[in-house]
Amino acid sequence: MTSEISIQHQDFALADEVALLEQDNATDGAVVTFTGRVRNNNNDTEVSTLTLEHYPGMTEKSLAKIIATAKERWDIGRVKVIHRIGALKVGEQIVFVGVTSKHRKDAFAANEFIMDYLKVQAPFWKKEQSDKGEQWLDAKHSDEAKAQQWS
Amino acid sequence: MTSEISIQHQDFALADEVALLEQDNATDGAVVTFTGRVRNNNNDTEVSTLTLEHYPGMTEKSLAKIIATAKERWDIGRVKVIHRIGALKVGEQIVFVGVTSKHRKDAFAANEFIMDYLKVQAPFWKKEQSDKGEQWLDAKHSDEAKAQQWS
Amino acid sequence: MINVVFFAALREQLDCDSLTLESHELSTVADIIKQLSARSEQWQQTLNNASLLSAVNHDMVDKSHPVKAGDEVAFFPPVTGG
Amino acid sequence: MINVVFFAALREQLDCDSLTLESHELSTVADIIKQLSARSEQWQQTLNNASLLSAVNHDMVDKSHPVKAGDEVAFFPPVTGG
Repeated sequence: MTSEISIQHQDFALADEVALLEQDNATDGAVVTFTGRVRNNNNDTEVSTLTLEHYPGMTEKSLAKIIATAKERWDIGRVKVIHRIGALKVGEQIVFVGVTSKHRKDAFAANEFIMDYLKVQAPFWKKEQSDKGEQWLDAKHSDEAKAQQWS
Repeated sequence: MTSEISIQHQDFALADEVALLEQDNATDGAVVTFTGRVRNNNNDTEVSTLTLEHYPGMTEKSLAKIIATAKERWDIGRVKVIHRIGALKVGEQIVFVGVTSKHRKDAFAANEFIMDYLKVQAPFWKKEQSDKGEQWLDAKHSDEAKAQQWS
Repeated sequence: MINVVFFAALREQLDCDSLTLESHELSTVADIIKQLSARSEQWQQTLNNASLLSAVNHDMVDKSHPVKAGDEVAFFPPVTGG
Repeated sequence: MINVVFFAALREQLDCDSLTLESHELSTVADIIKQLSARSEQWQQTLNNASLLSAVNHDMVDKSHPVKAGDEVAFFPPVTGG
């Protein structure tokens, strides 16, 4: 079995990831995916590049815990989380979450739960290069509030 | 611009659909997809084939209304709904919903809303060919209840 | 004239895809059901199923919905797509 | 020995990726913050930011969490991935 978690510099292909989730998996009729990409602006700043730093070891551990919690809460089948690191340009893919389930409700809920917790617990940091120079992004209070809605 | 709704016999490619949703769209950082496939069993029945019938004209109109409602309720960008008709084997794709947004919460909610309403309002019917013969599937009360949660 | 169409299990039970009715004397969907129910025990039973759904000109409607010449009226069981 | 690591804006502000501390006299994460804060005004300010997060052996913990020889203790700002 391929790993559920991948932290990588290289890009990924949505079709390949979904094919792996569906391979030899005729029981799960529902597949929900989330893909996050670099937007061209953030609070009226024209973004050119994002640089993603992470904490090797803790990243994998925190994502594994989030996935394990999702599997306890919902009846889901396979899960894949990919997060890219390094320098990423506008339009490039940053993150992928894929979840399969017999029930679409569980696939939607587990996928959103994993994204919400990834946002506030997984040790990644974004530095933005824009027309206003270079700066570390601030965490959003709305992300913290959104994650707390699951508890 | 390509149509937001496609009712078709032929299969679709997830990657192509997502590429169209993302093309020239650097403002929407979030993409959520739902893919529904033919499962190999349903209430302990071994399914071999599903045959999908629909009501041409009404199908497109009902889906257009559902998409319009989703666009009123959430801040979303592009939407694509594909539903296949005809005979489909186990593992084959039946339905695709793709939604882009600036905000992942809106993309998740709108996508699930569209699927929930498609399930109870769009005129499609499934006939199942299984080891127990051929029969039209019954609608699920749980689907009706799930759709009503949005109102 | 009113065009009436049937789908899925209903179409099979009635062994009928579509039919045409004179529109005078028919002012609601319920009137159509009443007229067609007189055809036989099978039609009576199928069209008076509590879960029967109806649409006029591609919009889902209640049985009290008005109908007029040129309308397309559809009858079908609860939908099961997706 | 306790290995201490810093990430993102914290690493840049302190101009330090990692350092090693003798573990005796250090029983909690707060003790480490206190000892390092004595280094300079910059360290004092950075490590006493209300939003500072800490982890011990890759688990997010409160400042009262115990530390012992062999632990890896990390300090970093609120995370911004995804």
